[in-house]
Amino acid sequence: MTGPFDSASKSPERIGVYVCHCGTNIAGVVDVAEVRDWTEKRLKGRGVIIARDYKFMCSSLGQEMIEKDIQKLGLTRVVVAACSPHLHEQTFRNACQRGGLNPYLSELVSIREQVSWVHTDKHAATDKAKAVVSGGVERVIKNEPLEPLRVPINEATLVVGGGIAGIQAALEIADAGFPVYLVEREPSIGGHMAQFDKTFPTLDCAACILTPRMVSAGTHRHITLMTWSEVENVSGYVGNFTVTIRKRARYVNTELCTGCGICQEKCPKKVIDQIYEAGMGYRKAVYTPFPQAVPRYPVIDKPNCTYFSKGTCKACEKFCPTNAIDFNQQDELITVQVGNIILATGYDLFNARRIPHYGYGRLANVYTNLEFERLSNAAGPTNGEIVLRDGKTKPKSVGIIHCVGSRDRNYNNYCSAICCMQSLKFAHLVHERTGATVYNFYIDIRTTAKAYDEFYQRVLEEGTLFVRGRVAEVTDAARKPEEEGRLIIQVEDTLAGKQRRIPVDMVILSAGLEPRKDAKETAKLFGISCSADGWYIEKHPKLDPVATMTEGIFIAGCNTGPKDIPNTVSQGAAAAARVLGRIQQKEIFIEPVRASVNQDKCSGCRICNNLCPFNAISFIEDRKVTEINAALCQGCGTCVAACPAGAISGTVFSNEQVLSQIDGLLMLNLEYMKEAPELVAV
Amino acid sequence: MTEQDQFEPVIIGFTCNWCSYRAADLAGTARVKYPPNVRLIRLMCSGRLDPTFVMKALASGADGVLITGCHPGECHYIEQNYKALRRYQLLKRVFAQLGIEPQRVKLVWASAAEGVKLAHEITTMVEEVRALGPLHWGASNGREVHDHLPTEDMELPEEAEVMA
Amino acid sequence: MNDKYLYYPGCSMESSAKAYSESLAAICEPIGLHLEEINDWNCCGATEYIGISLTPAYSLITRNLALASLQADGTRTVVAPCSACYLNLAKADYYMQERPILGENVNTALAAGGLHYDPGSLFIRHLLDVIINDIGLDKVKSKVVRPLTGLRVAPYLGCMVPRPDYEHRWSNPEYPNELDRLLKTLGAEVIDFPLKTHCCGGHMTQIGPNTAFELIRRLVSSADQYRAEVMVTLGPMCQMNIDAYQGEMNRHFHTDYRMPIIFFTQLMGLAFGLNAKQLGFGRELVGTREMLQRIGVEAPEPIEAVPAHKPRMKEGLPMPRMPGDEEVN
Amino acid sequence: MNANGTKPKFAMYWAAGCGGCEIAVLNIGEKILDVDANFDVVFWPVAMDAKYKDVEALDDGAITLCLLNGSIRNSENEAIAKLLRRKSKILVAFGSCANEGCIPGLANLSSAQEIFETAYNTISTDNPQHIRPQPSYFVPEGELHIPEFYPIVKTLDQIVPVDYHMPGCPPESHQIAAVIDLVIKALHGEAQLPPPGSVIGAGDSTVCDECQRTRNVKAIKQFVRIQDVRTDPTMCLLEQGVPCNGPATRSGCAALCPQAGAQCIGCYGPAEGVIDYGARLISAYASVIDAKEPAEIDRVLDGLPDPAGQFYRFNLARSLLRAARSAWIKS
Repeated sequence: MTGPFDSASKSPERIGVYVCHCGTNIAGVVDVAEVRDWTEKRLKGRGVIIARDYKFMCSSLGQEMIEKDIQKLGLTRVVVAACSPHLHEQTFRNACQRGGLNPYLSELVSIREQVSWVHTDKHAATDKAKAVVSGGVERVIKNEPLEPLRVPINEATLVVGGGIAGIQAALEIADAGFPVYLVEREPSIGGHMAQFDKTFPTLDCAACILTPRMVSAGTHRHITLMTWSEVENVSGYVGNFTVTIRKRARYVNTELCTGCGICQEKCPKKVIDQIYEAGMGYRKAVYTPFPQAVPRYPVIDKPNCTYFSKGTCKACEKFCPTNAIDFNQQDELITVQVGNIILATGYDLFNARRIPHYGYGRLANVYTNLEFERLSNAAGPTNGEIVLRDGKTKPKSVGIIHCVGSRDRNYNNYCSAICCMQSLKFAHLVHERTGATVYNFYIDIRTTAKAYDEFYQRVLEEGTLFVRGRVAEVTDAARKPEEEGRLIIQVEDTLAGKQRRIPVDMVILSAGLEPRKDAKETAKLFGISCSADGWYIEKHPKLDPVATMTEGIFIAGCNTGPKDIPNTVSQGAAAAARVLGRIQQKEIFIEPVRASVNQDKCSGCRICNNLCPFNAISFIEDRKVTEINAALCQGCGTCVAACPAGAISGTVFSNEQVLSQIDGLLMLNLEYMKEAPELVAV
Repeated sequence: MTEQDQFEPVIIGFTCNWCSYRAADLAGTARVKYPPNVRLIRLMCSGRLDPTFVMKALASGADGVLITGCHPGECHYIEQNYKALRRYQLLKRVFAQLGIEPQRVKLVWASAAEGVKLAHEITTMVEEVRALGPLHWGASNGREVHDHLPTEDMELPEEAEVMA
Repeated sequence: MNDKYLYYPGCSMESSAKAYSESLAAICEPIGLHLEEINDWNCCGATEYIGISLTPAYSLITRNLALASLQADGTRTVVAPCSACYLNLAKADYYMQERPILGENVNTALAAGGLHYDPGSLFIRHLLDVIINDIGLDKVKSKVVRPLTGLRVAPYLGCMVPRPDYEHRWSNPEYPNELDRLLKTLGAEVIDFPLKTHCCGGHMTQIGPNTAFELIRRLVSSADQYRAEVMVTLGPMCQMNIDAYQGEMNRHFHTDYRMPIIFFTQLMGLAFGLNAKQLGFGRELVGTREMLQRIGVEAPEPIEAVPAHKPRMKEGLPMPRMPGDEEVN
Repeated sequence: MNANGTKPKFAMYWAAGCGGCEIAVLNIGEKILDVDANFDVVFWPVAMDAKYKDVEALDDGAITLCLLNGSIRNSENEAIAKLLRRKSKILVAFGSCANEGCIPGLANLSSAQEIFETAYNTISTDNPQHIRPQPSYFVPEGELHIPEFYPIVKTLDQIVPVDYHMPGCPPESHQIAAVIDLVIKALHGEAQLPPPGSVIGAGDSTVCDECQRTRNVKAIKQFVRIQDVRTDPTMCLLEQGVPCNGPATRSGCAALCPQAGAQCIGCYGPAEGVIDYGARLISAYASVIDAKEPAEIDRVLDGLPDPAGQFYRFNLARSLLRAARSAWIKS
C-alpha cells in the first residue's frame, strides 16, 4: 500500500502523552480525563505507554512529571496537548532535554487556542482534542533527533530611524561598547520629538531634553551616523545580516564643512518646509532642518536648488569659507554587516484633509496638531506666538478637536493614545499665552500614565471647557450674526443632550497617528509582518513587545502603534537590551528547520534552483546536482515541496511527519489492527 | 454518524507558522468561535505545501482541505506564497477533472492579525462542505470515515491488545 | 459589458423636475450616455413609505429592480437621476442583502406578480456618479464649447445622494467633491459651498413649514454669502424646495434672496452650447436671466406651468382611524 | 537447475494491457533462448498453449518466476492474478500497467457507465439495438459467462502482494535482459536478488539524470505543445515550455524520448520513495511558472489543456486518489 503509514505495523516507540487542563481554560470545555483515557486505550498500539492529565503542564511539577517518566518509563517520544507551540514548545523541549530525551522528539499540540477557546460544544471539542492528540502521536513517531543550529552573532547593530526611540536604542548599545549604524532618512536625527515645543505632562521643553541625546548619538565613538540615507537591501539572517544603505548625495563635503551656516544665509531660494516646519515656515534650498540639527552639515535639496534646475547660481559655493560645497557628489551605496537590526521608523500623522467636513485645507484657521506644535514653538515660524493664519491676530476662542481620524470606523479604529494629553497640553498653552477661551471636544479623556490625570485636573482648573461629543462639522456657514466670519463647531453635547454650535476663531485638530506610508514596504524589506492597520506585529503583544517573528529584527517606538515619549524611550532601551543580550552570548541557537538534498536521487533537473529567495540553493555544474547551503536556508520548505524527484527533504516538517499527522488527525491509526481492506469501489 | 444527524464534515487545514497559524492562535486568544470540524496542521510556510498532502488528506477521509498562507507580498520568506498560489491553481484544475468540487479545496490568505477573518473563512467553508455532503474518498479506499470517534462498542478486540 | 444603462426616471422627472428630464435628454447624446428606461416602472415611495411598513415599501421599490433585471441583457447598472429614488433603490438592494428575511418577504410579495429580484445583482448608481466615473471628465471637457467662465456656482448635492454611500462610490460622504469637479470642468467658478450636503427640508415643507424655511434659508444665505450666482443641484426635491419655497421663506424671514437653483444637467447643456429653452430654462420660479446673461445666453420666456390634473377637492376624505393611532399621535 | 533435476518454472500473463510488454520480452533477442535454457515455461498464453486448470494443478509456489503484465480491469484479471500469486515464488509486476495502471488506468477518469456508453453507444458505434454485454447469457449449449467489469482499474499490488516492480511502457529490452540475467545468476547462487518490494530494471534517479540536454534555471512563461513549436535540440524541453515529465520520472530508459526530440511522458513512473507521481509534477511545474497574478497564472496554465492526463497518463490507478469521483460512486 502507498503512504508512510503502514497500517499493519505497530510503532516501536514508547510514547508518553500529557494532557493539560490549563486550569479551566482547557478542562472547562474539553473533557481532559476522557482524552487521557481514550489516548491510553486506543493509541496503545501506536506506542503510547502512558497518558496523563494534569492541571498545569507548564508548571514545574508538570515538567518534572515528564522528566521522571522519560527516566523511569524509558519514553522515546513525548506529546503534550496544551497550548500553542508558539507559547510553550520550548518549555516542553527543555523538559525533555532535562529528562535525557532529545528535545526534538517531543510535540506540543494545541488543544487550547485551537480547541477549547474556539469551540463551545463540549462533546465535539473533546472529540477534536482526541484527533489533535492522535495527530501529534503519529507525527512524533516520525520525529528525528536534532540539534539546534548555532549561529554566531556579529557585534554590530543597525538602528533604522533616528527619532527618540532609535537614538535611545543606539546609545544604549554604543554605551555598552558595541558598534551601531544609525540610519536616518532626513538630514538630521531627532524625529518628531524635535518638532515639539513642550512635552506633557511636565511641560519641559522638548529641545532641552532631546538635544543632548542627539549630540551624544552624533559624537559617540561607537555610533556611525548616516543621515539623509535609507536602507535599500537586507540579506542574510540573524547574527549575520548584510545591509546595503543608500547615502544620498548631500552636495556638501562633510569633511570640510564646519556647519557655519553661511550657505543657508546666502542661498536665494526659499522653500516651504513641509517636513520640519509642517508647512508653517520656510527654509532655504540648502539647509539644516533646525539649528540644533545633528549632524550640523546642511544638505542641498536638489529639486529646489536654482543651480540644479537652471544651471546658474552657486551662491553657496561662492560664499562657503571651506569650499565644502560639491555639486558633483553622487549617491553612495554602503554595505555593512550587522548581527541584529532595530527598526524605530516612527509614524506619520493622519492626513486631516481626509475629513473635509472638518475644514482642514479649506478653512484657513483650522490647524493640525503638528502645525500647532510649530506655532507654539519658541523656535518656530512665529517665535511661539499663537496667532491666526494672518500672522497677527490672537484668537479669542480656540476649539481643540480630539480623535481626528482615530476611534472612527471611517478612518482608523484604534485610539492614537497621545491625543488626549497632547490636546490638554495645547489647551494649557493657548490659555497661558493668549488667555483665549478653550474648548476641548472629546469622546473620552484617557490620561492613564504617571502624572497625566493630575495634568488634566490642572487644565480643568485653568478653566478650559470640555464638551463631550464627536464634532459633526467645522464650518464657516454662519446662521446668526455672531457666527459670521468665525469657525462654527457643530457638535452634539452628549452630556447636556443637545446640539450645540460653538463659534471659535481657531480650530486645532488632534490628528491621530498612522503607520508610515511606506511601512509595508519597509516590513517587506526586513521580512517582518504588519497588522491590517499597518503597524508592525510584535512577537508577542505582551510578553515580547520589541521582538518580531523574524529572528534578529527588533522593533521600537511608534511603528508598532501610537505611543507617548516615555513608552517610546522604554521600547528603544528594551530593544537595545535584547540585542545586547545576544551580542554578549556571542551566538544563538536557532531551530534546525532546514532542507537538504539527497544527491543520489537528485538528477540535476534544476526545478528548485530558482525557488530560494535566500540563495541557499546552488547547482554544482560538474556533478550536475543541486546543493543546499544549510547556513543560508531559512527552512520554508518550498523546495522540499517542489522537488519532482523527491530528492529534497526537510527537517522538523518532513513529508513523513506531515503525512503521518494527517493520518493521525483523521484517526486512521485506529485501524492499525485491521486487515488490509478489500479494495472494491462503493 | 447516524443518518438523522447533521453531516459533520472533517476538514484538514494547512497553516503557515508565521501568519495563519498565529491567526488561529489569535482567534483562540480572542475566543472567536468557529465550528470544530477543522483540524489544523502547522507548516513553516504555505510554500511547504506539497500537493501530496492535499491528496493524502482527501484520499484518507477528509471532506475538504483548507490551505492558508500570508497575503501576497507579505510572505515571511518573501515570495513563497506565490508558489503555493500557483500550485493551488494547477491542483484545482486536476481536481476538477477528478470530480472534486471547488468548494472542497480552498486557499485563503490570513495574516497573523486576521484571527476573525480566519474563523469566518473556516465557518464558511465548513458550511459549504456540509452542504456538499461527504466526499467518501476514504470510504472508497475501504476505510471508515471518521465523522465521529469510535464509541465504546468499537473497543479493541482482545488480540489487538496482545499485539499492542 | 453592455454600454447601455437601465434608467429609472422616477415621478418627479415627469412633473416638477421637467427641466431635469429635458436637459438630461439633451446631454445624453453629446456625452454618449445610453439610457434605457425600465418598462412599467412605478413610484419608489419617496421618503415616507419606509417609515410606515417595511415589506410593502421595499416591495414597491424592488418591483422596479425586478423589472430592470428582466431588461438587463448584459448590463447591470441602474441609473436614477433623483436623489430620493436613487437612495431608495440602493437602500432596498442593500437591506435585502443584509437582512435575508426582508429579502424573502419582498420576493414573496413580488412573486405575486411573477417577479423576483436577487439583491446585489444590479448596481444602483446616481446619474452624477455615472457621468463622473464612467463617462469621465475628459469626455465632458471635450464637449464644452461655451465654457461657463466667470459664473459663480454653489454645488449643492443635498443629503441623500452621497450618504450613506453603501458602495463607497463617492469621494467622501460628508463632503464629496464630484459635483465641484464637474462644474469646474464646465469652466464655472465653483465656491467651496460648506452646506453642500445639508438638508433642503425634504417634505418638511408639507409637515412643518417653519423648519423647512429655516433649512432653506441656511442654504440660500450661505450661497449668497459666498456670492454664488446660482445653486446647482442634482435632486428634484432639493430644486423644488429651494426654488418654489424661496419666496415664502423670504416672506417668513423678511429677507429678499433671489438665488436661482438649477440642475447640473442644465449647466452641462449650456456649456455644450445647447439652447437654453431646450434645456428646460424658463420653468424655474426664481429667474435665471441674470445668471444666463453672465455667460451670454438669452433667457427664454418663463413657462407657465399648466396644472396636470383638475383641481382637487378642497378637502380630502378623512383618514380612517387605526387602532393604536392615539398613542402615536 | 533444481536439486531434483527439473528446470525452474516460468510463467507470464497478460492482464489488461496492450501486449507491448509481451513484445518487449520477445524483443530481448537471443536472450530469450536463455529463458528457454534455464526455465521450464509452464504458462505464457501469448507464446504457448496452456489452460488455467494446468496452472491450478500446480503446487502452490511451484512457479519460480512469474512476469505479470497488464492491470486489473475485470474479475478474470483478478482471479488469474490471485492464482499466479499463489503458484509463484517470485511475482513481478511487469510493465507500467501492472505497476501503476498505465493507459488503461486513465479509464478511472470515467465511470463504468460512461465507458460503456462510449464503447457501445456513441455515433461511431453500429449498435442499433443498444446491446450491452451481460455477465451471463443463455445459449442452446448452456449458460455463458463473461468476466465482471470492475468500476475502477487497479494495479497488481492493489490485489496481491508483489515481489518486484519492473516499470516502463514497456520495460526497455536491455533492462529485461539484465533482470533475466540477474534472476538466472541468482538461481545459480552467483548473485543476490534485491530485497522484496524493490523496483528492478530501472534507476533510482529521474530521467533528467540520463538526459543530455543542457539545463538551466527555469521560469516558464507559457506551456506549448511540442507539435506546435520547433524546439532547440540541445536545450531542456521544459525550459522551452514543452511539458516534459522527465524531472519526476524514474530513470532507466536512457532518456529515450527527450533524446529523440520528444518530451518524456512518464512511463517509468515515480522516482524511488515518491508517493504520488502527479503531485510531484504539479508542484514542480507550478513552482517554476513565471507569474504572480492569479489571472496570469491561469493564462499560463491554459497551456496545459488536460492536466490530469499530463500528470497521470501512466500513474492514475496508483495515485493517492486513484480515480475520479464518478468512477468511485456506483451509479
